[in-house]
Amino acid sequence: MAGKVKYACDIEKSVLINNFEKRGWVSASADEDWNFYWSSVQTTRNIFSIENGYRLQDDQVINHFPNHYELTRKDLMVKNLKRYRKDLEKEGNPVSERDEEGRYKYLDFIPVTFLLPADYNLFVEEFRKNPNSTWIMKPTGKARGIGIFLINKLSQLKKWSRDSKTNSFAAPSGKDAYVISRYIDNPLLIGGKKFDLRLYVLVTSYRPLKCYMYRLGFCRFCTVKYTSSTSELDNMFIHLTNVSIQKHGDEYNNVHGGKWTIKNMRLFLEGTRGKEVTDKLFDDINWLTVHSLKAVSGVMANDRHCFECYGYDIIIDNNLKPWLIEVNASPSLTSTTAADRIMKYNLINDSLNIVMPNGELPDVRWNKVPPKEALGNYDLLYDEDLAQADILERDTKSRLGLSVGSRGRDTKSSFTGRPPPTTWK
Amino acid sequence: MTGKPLVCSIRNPHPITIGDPRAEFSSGCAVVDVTFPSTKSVDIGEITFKNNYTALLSIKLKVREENEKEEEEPAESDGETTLTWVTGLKNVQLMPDPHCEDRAQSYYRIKREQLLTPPDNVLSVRLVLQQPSPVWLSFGLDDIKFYSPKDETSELMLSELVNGDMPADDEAMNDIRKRVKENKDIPPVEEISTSLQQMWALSETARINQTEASLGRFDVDGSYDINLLSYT
Amino acid sequence: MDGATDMELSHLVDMVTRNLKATPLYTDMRQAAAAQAQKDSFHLGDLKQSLLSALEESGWERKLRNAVYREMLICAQRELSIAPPEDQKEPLTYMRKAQGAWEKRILKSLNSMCTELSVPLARKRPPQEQKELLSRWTELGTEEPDLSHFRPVYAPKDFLEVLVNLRNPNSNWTEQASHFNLWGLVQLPLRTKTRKQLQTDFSELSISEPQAGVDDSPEIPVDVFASERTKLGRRVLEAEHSPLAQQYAKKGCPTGLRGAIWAQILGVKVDSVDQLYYQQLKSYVIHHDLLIDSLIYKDVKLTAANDDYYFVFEDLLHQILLIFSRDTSVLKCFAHTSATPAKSYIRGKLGMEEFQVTYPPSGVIPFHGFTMYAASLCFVYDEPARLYFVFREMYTRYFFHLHHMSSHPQGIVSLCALFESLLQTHEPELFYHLKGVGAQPLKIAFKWLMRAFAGFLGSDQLLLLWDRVLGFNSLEILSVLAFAIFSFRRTNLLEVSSYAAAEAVLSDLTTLKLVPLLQLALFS
Amino acid sequence: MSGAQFSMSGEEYLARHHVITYLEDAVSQLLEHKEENPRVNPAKFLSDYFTSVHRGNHTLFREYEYIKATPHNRTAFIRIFWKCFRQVGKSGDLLNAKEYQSLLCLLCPDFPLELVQKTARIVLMDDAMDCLMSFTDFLFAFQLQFYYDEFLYTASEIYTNIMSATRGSRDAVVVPSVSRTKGKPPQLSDGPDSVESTQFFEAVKMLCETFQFSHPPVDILRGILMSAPRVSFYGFLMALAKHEGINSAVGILPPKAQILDDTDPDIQISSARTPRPVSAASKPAS
Amino acid sequence: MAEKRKPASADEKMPESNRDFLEKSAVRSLLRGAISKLIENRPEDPIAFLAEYFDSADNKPGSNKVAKAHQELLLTHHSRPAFESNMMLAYQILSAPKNAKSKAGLKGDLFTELLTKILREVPGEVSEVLLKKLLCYENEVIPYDIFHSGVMTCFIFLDFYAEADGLFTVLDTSRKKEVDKELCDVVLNQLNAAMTATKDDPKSILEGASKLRPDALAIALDNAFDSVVYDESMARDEFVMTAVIMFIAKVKPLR
Repeated sequence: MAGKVKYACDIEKSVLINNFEKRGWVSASADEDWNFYWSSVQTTRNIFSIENGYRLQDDQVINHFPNHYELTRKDLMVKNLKRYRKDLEKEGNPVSERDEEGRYKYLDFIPVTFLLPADYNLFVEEFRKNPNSTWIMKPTGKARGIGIFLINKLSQLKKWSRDSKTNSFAAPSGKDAYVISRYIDNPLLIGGKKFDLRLYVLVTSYRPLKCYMYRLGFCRFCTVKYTSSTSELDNMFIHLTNVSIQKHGDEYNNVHGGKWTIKNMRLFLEGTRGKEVTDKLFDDINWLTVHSLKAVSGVMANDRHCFECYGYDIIIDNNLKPWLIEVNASPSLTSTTAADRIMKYNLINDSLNIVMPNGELPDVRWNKVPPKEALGNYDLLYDEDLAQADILERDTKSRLGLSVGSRGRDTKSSFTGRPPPTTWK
Repeated sequence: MTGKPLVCSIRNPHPITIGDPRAEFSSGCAVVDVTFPSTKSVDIGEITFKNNYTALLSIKLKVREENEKEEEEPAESDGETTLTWVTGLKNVQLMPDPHCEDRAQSYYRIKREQLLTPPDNVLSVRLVLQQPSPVWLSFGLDDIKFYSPKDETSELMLSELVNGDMPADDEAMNDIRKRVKENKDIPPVEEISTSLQQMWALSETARINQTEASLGRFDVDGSYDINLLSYT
Repeated sequence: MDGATDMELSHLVDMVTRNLKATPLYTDMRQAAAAQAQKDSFHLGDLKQSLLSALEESGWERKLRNAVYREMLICAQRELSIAPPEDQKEPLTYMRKAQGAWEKRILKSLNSMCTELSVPLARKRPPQEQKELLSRWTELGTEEPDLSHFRPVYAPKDFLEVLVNLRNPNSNWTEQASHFNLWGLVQLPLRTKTRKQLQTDFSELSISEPQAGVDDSPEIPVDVFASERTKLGRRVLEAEHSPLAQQYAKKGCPTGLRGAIWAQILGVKVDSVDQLYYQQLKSYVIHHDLLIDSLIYKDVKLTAANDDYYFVFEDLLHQILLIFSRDTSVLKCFAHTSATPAKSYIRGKLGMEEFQVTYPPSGVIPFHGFTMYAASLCFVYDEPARLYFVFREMYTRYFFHLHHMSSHPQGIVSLCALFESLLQTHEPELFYHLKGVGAQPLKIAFKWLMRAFAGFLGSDQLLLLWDRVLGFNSLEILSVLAFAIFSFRRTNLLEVSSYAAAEAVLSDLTTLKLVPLLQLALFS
Repeated sequence: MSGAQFSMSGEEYLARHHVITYLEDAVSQLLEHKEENPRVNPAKFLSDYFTSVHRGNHTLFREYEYIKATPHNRTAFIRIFWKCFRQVGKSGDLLNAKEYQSLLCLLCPDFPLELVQKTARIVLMDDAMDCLMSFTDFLFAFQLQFYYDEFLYTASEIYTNIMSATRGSRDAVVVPSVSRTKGKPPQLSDGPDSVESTQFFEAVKMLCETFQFSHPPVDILRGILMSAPRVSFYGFLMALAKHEGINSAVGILPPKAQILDDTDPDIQISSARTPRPVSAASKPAS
Repeated sequence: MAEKRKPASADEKMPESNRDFLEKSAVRSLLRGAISKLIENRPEDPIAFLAEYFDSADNKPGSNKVAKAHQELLLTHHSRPAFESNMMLAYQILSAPKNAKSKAGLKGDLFTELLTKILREVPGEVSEVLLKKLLCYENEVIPYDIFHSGVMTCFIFLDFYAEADGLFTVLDTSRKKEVDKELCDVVLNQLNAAMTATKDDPKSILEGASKLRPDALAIALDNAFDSVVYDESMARDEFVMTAVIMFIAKVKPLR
């Protein structure tokens, strides 16, 4: 058979097609024997579903893991993460250490979250502890801020459940279930505006874990001034930064689309807050990414044919602590601005270079360690093979070092906070 | 420098041409002659002028020699014989680079100390201007002024001040004093005077104590309503 | 006359002391001295001596030295002179005339804008409006008034036009050809530095010297230089000595220290009084509504708000630019340039001396792109007052020169001349080619110069550039950079055959790395 | 404000107002006070101290040395004495020296008898020392004696010198010695006990010009001494004591007439003695 | 109490404990401060002064800043050198931040309050004319030299006012509480002439002064009085007010 790579594609996005064609690949339909499939999550699920006994060949690669939702569905992510912590605690791993208030020292990187209606009572209990806190409701299944709303009174929640009953979609069939999580009400503001981070993380394997962080992430800004006053609660634009929502705000500017490069953010933070804290922030972000992946690596069906490019949504509070909000399996490839388009084109390009070395026919038995120069704008984030078993050991030691350091404002020690350099930088 | 400049007549710069004066070629050299009308010679304290594209300046002074006897009658005999030319300045650079604007129109002040010979008993001055660069259409010096070393004006000013609007002769003053004293509905003048002077002194102290500093206001008593800008 | 006489010197001293007496430093120091004198250790005998040493130890002497240094910089231009005021502002008559005419043009267009839109130049806001404005002070960017009728008073190209037409009535054309380029647009016999001179002036930039902006880049794995640099920087800051900080900046500042270093160079330390003054200016903004405000608003919208580097700072920019327009202390810098602020009279008081006012209070009428001067500073300072005072200082020291006609070596005219002479002497082929295809280099470079590259370079690179401006206390580096960019892109430029094409080649400078460019241009 | 206080040196100024005396005393008081309650607030304490000094109620129960230390203290004490024991005068009781001393000791534990006796001499013209005295007489004599103590002593010296001079040898010229020779005051011996008023006056006048302690106004002295050709020492003292001018000169007691009135002293006095605030409207000293 | 005690001057004889007590409780510096202030200001009643001084030394909360500043300014006459440093102290008192979170620095509101307080000695209608020129908006920051010139002007004004008042009494030979208008006009005109004449240069200052010398005055009066005297008269208030206006005319308005 010819050396040409045949690709199939569910999503007709120029950034994809251009990349494929640049490599001289030829289009193929989903049911032909393609080598590379950029599919929707649906398709992937079907392909791997038991009923159709379809088996992928060694020369076939697809862009999702069969049960990616373990990470990308809010409820499941929370569940997995909680379990991950428990396990670490059981094996008495120092990483799982807790502080006085019983919060995790190093693994406390997602806002307190409950599943609704399942954990309703737990939530009420938590809510009662500090009644004037704000919470955010998200449908577990959906992305891009669909069906999201804020509450700061139990009554609002009750009302909602009543309504939803009448609309008869309260059936806690996981899919329509909601998560309610503590709203980060002290977000870092730049120019008085709230924003969140969109980072791209490429995973080529879960066992052993191999993942890459994309350098060209960006901040997504609210176009409306941030105010924590509850009267503004209904104004979604203040609180939600997903571009797809922002687009509806009449403030939306299509030159920059409210997107600000990570590079700019770094420059700003270093300039106004100092280098040490900024470095620490970025270390912490890498740290939480790695552990969010480790948390699911156990349950994830580690199919050798699969890779996945996740969109990480992170909010930074004004103490420069990053909070993981959610992970998207199929980050939007629609480009809002010219710059955006270039960025996304490169994203796909660099991703392909890693999973499909030199754009040749894939062979899934390949151990997936691309040469450094092939990484493009990706940085190796973590490679379990390289970071040997003892690393966790060392790693945790250093984490402790960090904990001391960060308390003692000793900045140098924050560098020891990262897993060893073999993994990133 | 206080005081008025000395009166003198200044001729326009006269270009020095070589050969046929009608020839285009300009030697880049010109002279300005200054003469002091007063038959008696003057002492010069300083010279000020505004440069006008002159690169180099020399100054020659026509002075009367010290040994000159005064009773000798003035005018004609005063002329050529007993009078000598001395050099005050030699090729002082007014423009660092003759081809460039730099200091081409700057003001200059030349103090007597800077002159090679003390400019005393001067009858006339000759300014020799040079501009080697052909870049400029014309060159010269503008508002040239000569000042005498000290201005003698001030003293007489004071004297006339102190008894400004007083009657010249004393007895006139005296019977004024008398009349005022006798006038019963005029209280003692001295008392009034001291009191007035006190008040005047106070107002002066107040004036001196006023600051130049500004609060940064731009309005005039609370109003900053403007319709249009003024062109002047 | 060269060699400042004692007279001039004493005059300078007087001026400095007078200015200093007006500052809180004076009172504070006196108080400190008194406090010291109360100490046991003091004996009347050596009072003076021990007092001096005490003040030195307690850091006052250093504070004073910095203050004096700062005053000197400002007073330096104003040495005692017999020249009439207008000559002290600008010696060249034709330059003065040109500037005057240009200002008149600006006035005209402002006035006509007023009449067309039938809005006053300035008016007091009704109380309700004041409240409303106050309430949304921190989100001025969000409310969208209709500014479609407002247009920038002028843009760089308008100003360039005027510069291009500057002529010295006394210059002899036929002759000048032999002495001066006739290629360039600036046709004035201004003295410009040669590359040799620049090399000595900017010797710290030479390749042999390690530079922030190259040697601290993350690509270099072990950032030894960076950490060394930072250590040194910390020590400089402790020393609290402006000239030291200035020397340090010549090689660029680490991002983390830049804010502090710049503040030290500029002598800006925002104490509570400054904070109050900032509030005072704010209240002025609240009280009066100016036509200028709309222009500022428009400019922010047109530039920063549309720029993917700076849009996040939109609200901040509105605040400080409005405040800037109300700050009469800016007027000081008109004392020593050809420019004069616009004048007007309170309504109904036309022609009455005591009712004459300057407009706007700061005397500065923004042009298209003015905002960018401030925008870049937002990456260094986020506290509004601090941001403001640094901006004001930067403006009055540097940017001010970039949009007035003068023969000042830092003035925009000289900078253009420098750029052209550099390009003509060292890239004659390129210059000739571009000129041939109707793409006069200055036509493209002018907006860079006029905006000190703000909004053209990448934000980090721009800050590295301004490090040097502050460090060498000179804007000439701008001309050098402009020249550097041209020669760096020469191969592409030599291929273009139209102005548009040339502009396209030079449209995106965000990818350029500043320091290597400068080094290339100066030392290769 | 008369610029006077600026013409003298700082030390002179302080001395003139006995500032150091008070500051020193204040500190020692403070230290003493501190013994009982260590948590004392010095500033507060000092402020209170000087307020009371200013009001003149600071001498109560203080040791004699202090009471005597400054003219202000003396007047303050005289005033207290008067305020406390007016009743005695009102009731019209007559007391002898010893009894008066015991009264004084109630206010100042170590008040010396000697001074009381000197006072008695004035009232009783130097005889029948244990006679009874009216409160008023005693009060004014006491005021004179206590306030002008140093002056009276020197005056008596002068007096004796003149006496001995006129009596004995012919050296009439008398140089009053201002120096205080220790020991008892010279005994005034028998014989025609009086001197020539003019001569005595001249001497006393000279004394006043140079004297560093407070002394009665010269013209009052003149008034008294010029009234008669000759004067006896105690006659002279008696006259001084009774002289209204002296009372007002000391300026602490109300005029004799109202000395026993019941009006609260503080009102009239304080209104009379409130320190004039340095008025901004006064002329510059230039 | 009765036992005699050595005055505290004898430091060395003091038990050590006392010494340290005086040190730590800062009594020494307190006293030193007191004495130097005394020497500086030479008040007529030093005792009252000291009481006042120590009282403000232990500053209890709620003490009114303006009052304190005013006190400080009243310590000595403005013609005395000490006044300068008192002025600075006053400025610092006023500049002290109101509370923990408010900013240090003097703003228009307090400044206005102070000036009004200083001027309360003169009748309202008089003071308000001056204040119109000196007052600031409440949110304007007052730099020291504005403060200085404002305060100076007020105090000098008080003197001027008193002087003018006194002058009237001089003129009012027949204690009729009113003076011949002619006379007043002459006097005032002379004064005005002198005041308006003076510029900065020494000549004109002399010129101004000369107008007020007895002879000059005499002449003026003489001229005035041999002209016909129609008997109008001027009351105290009017006279003083006219003088005051002249003074105020020379006060620069704030910018």
